[in-house]
Amino acid sequence: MMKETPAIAGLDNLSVLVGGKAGAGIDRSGTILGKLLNRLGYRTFIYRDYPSIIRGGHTFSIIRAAKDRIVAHRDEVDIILALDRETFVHHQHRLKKEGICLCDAREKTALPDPRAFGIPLSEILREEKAPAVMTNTCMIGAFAKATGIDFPPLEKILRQELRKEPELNIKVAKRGYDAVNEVLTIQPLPREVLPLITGNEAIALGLVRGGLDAYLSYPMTPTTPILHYLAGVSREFGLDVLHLENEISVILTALGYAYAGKKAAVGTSGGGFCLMTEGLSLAGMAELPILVVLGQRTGPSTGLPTYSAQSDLLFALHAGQGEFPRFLVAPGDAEEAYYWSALGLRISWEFQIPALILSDKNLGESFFNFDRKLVEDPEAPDLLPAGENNKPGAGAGQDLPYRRYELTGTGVSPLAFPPLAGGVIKVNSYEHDEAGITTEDPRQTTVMQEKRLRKAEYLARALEAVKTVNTYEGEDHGAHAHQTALLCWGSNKGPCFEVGRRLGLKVIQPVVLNPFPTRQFQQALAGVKKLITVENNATAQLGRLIRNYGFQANGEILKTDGRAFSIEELEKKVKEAMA
Amino acid sequence: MMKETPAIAGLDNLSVLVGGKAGAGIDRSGTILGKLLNRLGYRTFIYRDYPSIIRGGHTFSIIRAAKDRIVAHRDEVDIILALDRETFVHHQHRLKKEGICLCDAREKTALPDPRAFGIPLSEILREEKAPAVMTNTCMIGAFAKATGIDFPPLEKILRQELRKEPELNIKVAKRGYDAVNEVLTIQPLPREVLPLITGNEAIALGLVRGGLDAYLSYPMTPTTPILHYLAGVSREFGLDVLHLENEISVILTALGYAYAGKKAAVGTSGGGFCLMTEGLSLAGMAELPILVVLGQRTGPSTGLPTYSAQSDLLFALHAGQGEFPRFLVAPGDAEEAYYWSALGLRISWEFQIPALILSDKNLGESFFNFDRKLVEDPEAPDLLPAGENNKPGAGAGQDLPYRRYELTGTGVSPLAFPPLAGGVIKVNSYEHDEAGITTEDPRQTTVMQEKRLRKAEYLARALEAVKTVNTYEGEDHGAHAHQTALLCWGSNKGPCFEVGRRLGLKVIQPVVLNPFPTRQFQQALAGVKKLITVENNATAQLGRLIRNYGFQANGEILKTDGRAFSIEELEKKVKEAMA
Amino acid sequence: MTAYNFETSTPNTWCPGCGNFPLLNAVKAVLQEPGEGETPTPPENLVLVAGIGCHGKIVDYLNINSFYSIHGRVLPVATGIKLANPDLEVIGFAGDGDAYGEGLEHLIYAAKRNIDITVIIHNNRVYSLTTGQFSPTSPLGFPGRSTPAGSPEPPLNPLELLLASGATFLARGFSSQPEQMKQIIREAINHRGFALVDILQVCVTFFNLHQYYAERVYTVEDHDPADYFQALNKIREWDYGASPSGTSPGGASPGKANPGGEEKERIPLGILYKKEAPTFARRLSPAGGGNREEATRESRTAAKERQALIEKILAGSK
Amino acid sequence: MTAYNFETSTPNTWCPGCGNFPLLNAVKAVLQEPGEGETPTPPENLVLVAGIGCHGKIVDYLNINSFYSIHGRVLPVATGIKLANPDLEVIGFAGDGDAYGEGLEHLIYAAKRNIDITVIIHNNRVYSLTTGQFSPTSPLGFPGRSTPAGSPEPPLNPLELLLASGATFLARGFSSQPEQMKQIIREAINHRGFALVDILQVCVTFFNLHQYYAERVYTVEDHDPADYFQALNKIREWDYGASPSGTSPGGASPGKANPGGEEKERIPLGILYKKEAPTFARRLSPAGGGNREEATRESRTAAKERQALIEKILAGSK
Ligand SMILES: Cc1ncc(C[n+]2csc(CCOP(=O)(O)OP(=O)(O)O)c2C)c(N)n1
Ligand SMILES: Cc1ncc(C[n+]2csc(CCOP(=O)(O)OP(=O)(O)O)c2C)c(N)n1
Ligand code: SF4
Ligand code: SF4
Ligand SMILES: [Mg+2]
Ligand SMILES: [Mg+2]
Repeated sequence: MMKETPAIAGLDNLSVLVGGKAGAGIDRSGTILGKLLNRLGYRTFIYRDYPSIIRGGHTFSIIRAAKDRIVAHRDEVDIILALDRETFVHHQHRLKKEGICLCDAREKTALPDPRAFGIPLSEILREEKAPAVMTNTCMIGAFAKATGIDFPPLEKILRQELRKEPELNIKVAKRGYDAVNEVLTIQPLPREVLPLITGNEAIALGLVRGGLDAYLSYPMTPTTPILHYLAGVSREFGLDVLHLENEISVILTALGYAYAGKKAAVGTSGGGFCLMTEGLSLAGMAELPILVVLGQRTGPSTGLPTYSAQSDLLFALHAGQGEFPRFLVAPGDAEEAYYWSALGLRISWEFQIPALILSDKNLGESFFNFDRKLVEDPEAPDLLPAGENNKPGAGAGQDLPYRRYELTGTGVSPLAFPPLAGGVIKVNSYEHDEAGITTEDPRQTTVMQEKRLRKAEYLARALEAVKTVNTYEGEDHGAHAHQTALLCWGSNKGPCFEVGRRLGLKVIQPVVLNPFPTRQFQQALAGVKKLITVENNATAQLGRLIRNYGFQANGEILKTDGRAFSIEELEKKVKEAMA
Repeated sequence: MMKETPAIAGLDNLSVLVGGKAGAGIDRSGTILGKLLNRLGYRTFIYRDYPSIIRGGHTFSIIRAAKDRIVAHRDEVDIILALDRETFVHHQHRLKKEGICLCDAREKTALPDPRAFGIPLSEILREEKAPAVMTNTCMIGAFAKATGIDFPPLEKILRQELRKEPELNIKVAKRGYDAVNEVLTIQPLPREVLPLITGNEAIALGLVRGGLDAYLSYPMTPTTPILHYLAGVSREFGLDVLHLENEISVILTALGYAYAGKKAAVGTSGGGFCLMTEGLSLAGMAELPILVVLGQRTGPSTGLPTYSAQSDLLFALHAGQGEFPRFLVAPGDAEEAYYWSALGLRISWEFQIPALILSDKNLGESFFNFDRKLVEDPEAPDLLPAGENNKPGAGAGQDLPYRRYELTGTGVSPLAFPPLAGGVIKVNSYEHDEAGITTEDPRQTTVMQEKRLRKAEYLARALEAVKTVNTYEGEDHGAHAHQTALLCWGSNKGPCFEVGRRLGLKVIQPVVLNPFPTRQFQQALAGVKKLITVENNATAQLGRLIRNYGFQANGEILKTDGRAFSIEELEKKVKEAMA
Repeated sequence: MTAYNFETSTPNTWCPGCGNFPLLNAVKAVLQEPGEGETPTPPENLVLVAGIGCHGKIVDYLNINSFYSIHGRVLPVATGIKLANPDLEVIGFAGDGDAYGEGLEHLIYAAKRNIDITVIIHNNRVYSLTTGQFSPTSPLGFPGRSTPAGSPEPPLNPLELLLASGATFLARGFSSQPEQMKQIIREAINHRGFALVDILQVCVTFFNLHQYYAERVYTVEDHDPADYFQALNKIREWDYGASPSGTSPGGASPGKANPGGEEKERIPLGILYKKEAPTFARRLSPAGGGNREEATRESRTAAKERQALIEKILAGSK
Repeated sequence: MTAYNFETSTPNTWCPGCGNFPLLNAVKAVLQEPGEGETPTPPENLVLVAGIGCHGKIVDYLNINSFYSIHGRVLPVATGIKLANPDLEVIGFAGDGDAYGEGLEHLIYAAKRNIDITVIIHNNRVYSLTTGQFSPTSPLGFPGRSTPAGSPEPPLNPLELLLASGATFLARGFSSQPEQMKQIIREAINHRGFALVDILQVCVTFFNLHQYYAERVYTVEDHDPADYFQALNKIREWDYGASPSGTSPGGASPGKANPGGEEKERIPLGILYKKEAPTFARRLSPAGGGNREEATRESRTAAKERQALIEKILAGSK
């Protein structure tokens, strides 16, 4: 069927695009393809692009596999698996000159491109009386053969991933497999295979690792998958996972859990976060621990619900009336998502403050390799100075009458939960005295305000012992290359690190954004003459934030169309910015 | 009854404190006393301090009258009118050595202070069979006599202010009047009497002046009085004034009004504003005009509901997911409140963006003289460049099919309202095309984002023609006094201007806070070596904001106890900061 | 005169077979063809308001004034538009998650106030656009993606709730019965006051109840919708699957939830309640005891008069 | 054993004569003296939750665990506490503005879910702490400070609304009848499931209905609270002043609203509805069909097991 083997570029870097209509199973295909390449020992990354539409509308995933760790997608692809004609038309420009596109034989005539190869997908489906959604499976079978992958490993993955009608799926896949010739050979790499998980899964597991008792949410892209995931594992982990009537209820119910001593986290996106801000301020005043996962998407308002953005940094930093300390962290990949979710929950509880995990659609819904070895122990860092009477639970069994807001050196009061025999635990949204009783006294107000803000100072100190700013200095590609640095945060870590490596630039990624790690950031800037901030927003929010601490970016690369930076796009823009 | 006339300090500056239990009519007494002094031609200011309690709890007002315009209170008072013993005990320290305190004769024995004079208030009330709340009226009568004010003008005010049982009130007042001797004489000043209104009234009237059609609110201190006030005048002005089920409904209903072409404003405070942030972002995306009055009070959370703060500046600036232009202004006195409420409404409508009036409890609930001559015409400044097809209503009667989000040079699209014969008006919270139809296209997204942000640029240009930064340079009290400047915003204008005058310092007050008036601020800074920011918050929010624009404060005077700066307190702190 | 074109060129992205299609067509038909003896509302006087969910897309498909709002907030937006301009005919489209969940309070208040608008709920009893979680009207035990072990809460009966809230028009339709939908929607729009139409809208992708409904629905007859107790009884006849041992679709194990042999429950369709009562706007007006002068409202823009009045107020504040 | 001291030393700032005093005393008495044959809940197992309003101050006056929450959000906070620790006895105190206005949706959902908590509404039918605006239960025409020409909307009947929402215990008390309040509150606390007690709490400052109520209230007798229709009829007997021409206090012109000669309406007090139904927690548990293992919940802190499970999951994600 297929003509002779085209030459495909170095297998240290393969990109496969699978595309079709929303609802046609493109997402699932992406996962299967990703796992297939991952299990061969390649480092794998999957970028997912889908509209806010259940059926129809164009959806695609780009699966990238390479010898080295990668955390970004490329525009250029080696192989397109076109489940409909639109896919080829849309993405033709991405396909390498020597690339190939697999499509249904029916479509081939409409695609007069020598790189397109027809496979009798619909014919096979008709013969097997298989439903249309199995076109995917057939296509994946063809892909495996074309790239020289054995059928048994594919069969194993299909059995794991496709619970409905596995036999028919495998049959259809095999027919696809048999319908094409091998055009290139992807050699298995004999080395450790790493887990391939989404950022959302990493956050979910990190929260569990941090001791989560309850996850509460109202569905909202891009954090809905955390809700689904934790609902699925709630029994094993003994979690309460609740989908409530709206986001106001979500955060207030979570604060009820916290009061009763159970670690709760909530997940949402912009609009839902708006509704949580009043609860956030309550958490600040009442000193109740709470962890909020804020998944950013393209705004304002409903915006582009299934696309990404980094435009809520300053909102997250200032959300809620009045002034109170908060911890704000923006992980850049799966390992960071896991680590900081676990540590974030600890910070929230040890300092009795809200912690925010600032995620985005690209972080949450892309698939990343997860390398355990890169993850520090989230229980390791000591946070509060030893000897202070402020550990959770320290209130129980004291001599004194328990005072929920006892003044201490660090500002952190002993934390106890009902029932506390002989003690009364009062939390209060009004300004209050140490016992939690309402006050309007000016002195008391000032003292309590200071107490709460003191916690931020101690948190900043504690974080000195943790790596809060990542830097990367690749091989120097020129005399002064390292004098230029890319500044990035969140999911732009991947593209920036790869482009930095290619161009020999320094890359600086503050992971913790509040309290701002001024000292570590200062150190990272050593030797840097030109700092270019790379952000998915229109106003360079991180660029603006660092000015508060006396730093200044002198270049901006901004993108507001909801899509992730591809390597090529970013590289081009960086070169322009440097010129 | 009263012994010989004590010497009272210069009548160019009289302070009277009236205090008692919450619910005892203290507030009303303050107003009557203020009006009394005001009508004598003195410039008057009333500071009000009351707890979040309906009955009981200590409440007081300080009425200050002077020859020159004043917009702040002093700690030191000349006269205390003590409606209960607590008032004297609480405020004794404020009373000048040569001051006097009027109290009930019953209390006199318990107040062994030579400055205290007993008046048979309760005896009079008993004799007249008057209710306890009329103690106030009796006391005011005594005050008038003691200060040499004639009875008829007092009677007139009492008739206007006390609708319930005016005759009995007047009788009781007269008995109080007759029970004391004149101890000093407040001479009427033969000059124009100015209106005496609260900041909230000024905002309300400014909104009406700006063309308000509807005011929607859910009660929340300190903006509730705007709701009450506008409800009272709704008929005369033809306003819809609605108190709805919660703040979410308030802002969304207001956006419904805006869509239908009616100018709506809403008022709230921190917690309610939190609930409005999602609607604010919708207004940003859908380009619907809306004016929000945000009255700040002491936070976080419920905090001190009836006390003041300036701790929501950065929250107001960044509230709502995503990025969209907004107008943010913080008036400092009644004239500014009036002018900017009217102009703010215009800006909101001409640029189709949210406008926020950042008020606070001290601005909203204090009484200020209102000097018409100080107020520019809010209809005067041209905002949008001439010749652009972007005036409200410009859409009607066009040839083209109407497109709600037509791309224009300024980013401002022609605004039309249903019914529009032959045209369809679609607004959308999703990203959309020019016609308002949902899109997820990356290019379209970028173009529309730019369109919206372009409006901010044009707004910034328009505001160049308006005075957005106030400066005051008093007489120079020393060689380099003007090299030090006080930076302030909102209700701190009053104390800073007075202290600046006393100490010969420059005072800089940016009224517009977003778009930040960089050029005017730069000009104001000319010659300034030391800039001290004066704020009612813990983190110097304006001090942080100006850093974004390359400016830097090098001193901070912060106050977080909910009370306004008094002149003495601020003067002391400024001297310390300068030392 | 050429007929007004109600279509937009926006590609429709609902799933093939989705119950939103017949609902869209019913709405279009009602707006296009006025009822007998009625004068049609001019198209420019129509305003549609939508929430966020699959249902909301309806406004992109209709060439009519619209406000594509945010999730859960159809009611306040529609209320604002109607109060601002009573000449507009305001129709809201909301999802069950949208109106019965996220923003339930507004629905109750719109009913309580008797705002003169029509709200059509695309009640597919699931969160569709967010890919299949249980909703306020999902049957107890529904295994959505957020409740894989089955939803732990019984559904609301929205019509019962709205009856208790003071709604003056309550009806139920079924997306597979277009003629009846048309008739109900037409009457809802004509009703003076708050009208809610709960459409059992089949979501073929996440909760395909087509067959289930087809076997159970019937149209009320000999029913006096003005009679509160008759209405209540009809409304309570079907409980949206609140009783796990009943015959509602338990989703998880429909067999168990609807044991063979037991009699199937019946789902009444049609106009279940209808009553005349003063609208909010009327109560605001002098005729209704309020002080909202329509005349003054018209002359709102008389800036000069306002200015004079402001000066008078200021002069009085000395 | 010395008796537990329920008092705090916080000065009480309610107005003299406020109906909150007898309500506070009733609560104190119930918590202090268990009913006949009951073992008292240990004081450390009690948790009070309050909203913002005059009512909320009650938690400052009781030396009991408390969460002084924000306006309108008593229900979710109470729900969270109860779900987190079922051993705690959770009692919410909310205002009418608070629970029937600002956060109404949560109340309906707490009823729908049958969360095992007790909520006491200080229903003074006015916003007191914000100095006298009309509330969700103010009579039509009430001249509050935001509605000087009279409120333009009829009140909700909260009990009717909650009955329609699935509440399993509904009662009404009157702040001037302390014994009955005690009895109702005691039964509400003992009820397994969601219990709401609507207390007609007299606000002497902004809406003094003492006399009005005193002339109309009566205690239900021969009433079967388990009978839905009996309950509904009792609940509908008084409409909180929804009908302007009726005999409810119209505030603006009480004379007109309550014309002499007409018979006065009657206001039933007591337990109006009571039914047993599985609680939310039970439905989450395996016994209720869910997968929430109490045993596992106890061992939640077994970090090691968790760690192992996480590793297993990761190993399976290759
Ligand atoms: C405040 C907020 N929370 C959550 C979402 C995400 N969201 C969009 S649609 C939807 C639910 C849709 O369900 P429904 O209202 O029943 O509409 P359907 O899709 O079933 O028509 C949710 C939760 C949102 N847009 N805004
Ligand atoms: C979000 C929010 N909006 C408004 C307020 C202001 N507020 C405080 S108490 C109250 C109303 C009180 O009425 P109700 O709940 O009936 O309690 P009551 O004072 O009558 O006991 C309001 C509106 C607030 N604290 N938070
Ligand atoms: S998901 Fe369901 S409601 Fe949404 S378009 Fe598809 S069938 Fe219709
Ligand atoms: S205002 Fe009313 S509710 Fe509040 S304390 Fe006074 S009497 Fe009680
Ligand atoms: Mg739905
Ligand atoms: Mg109340």
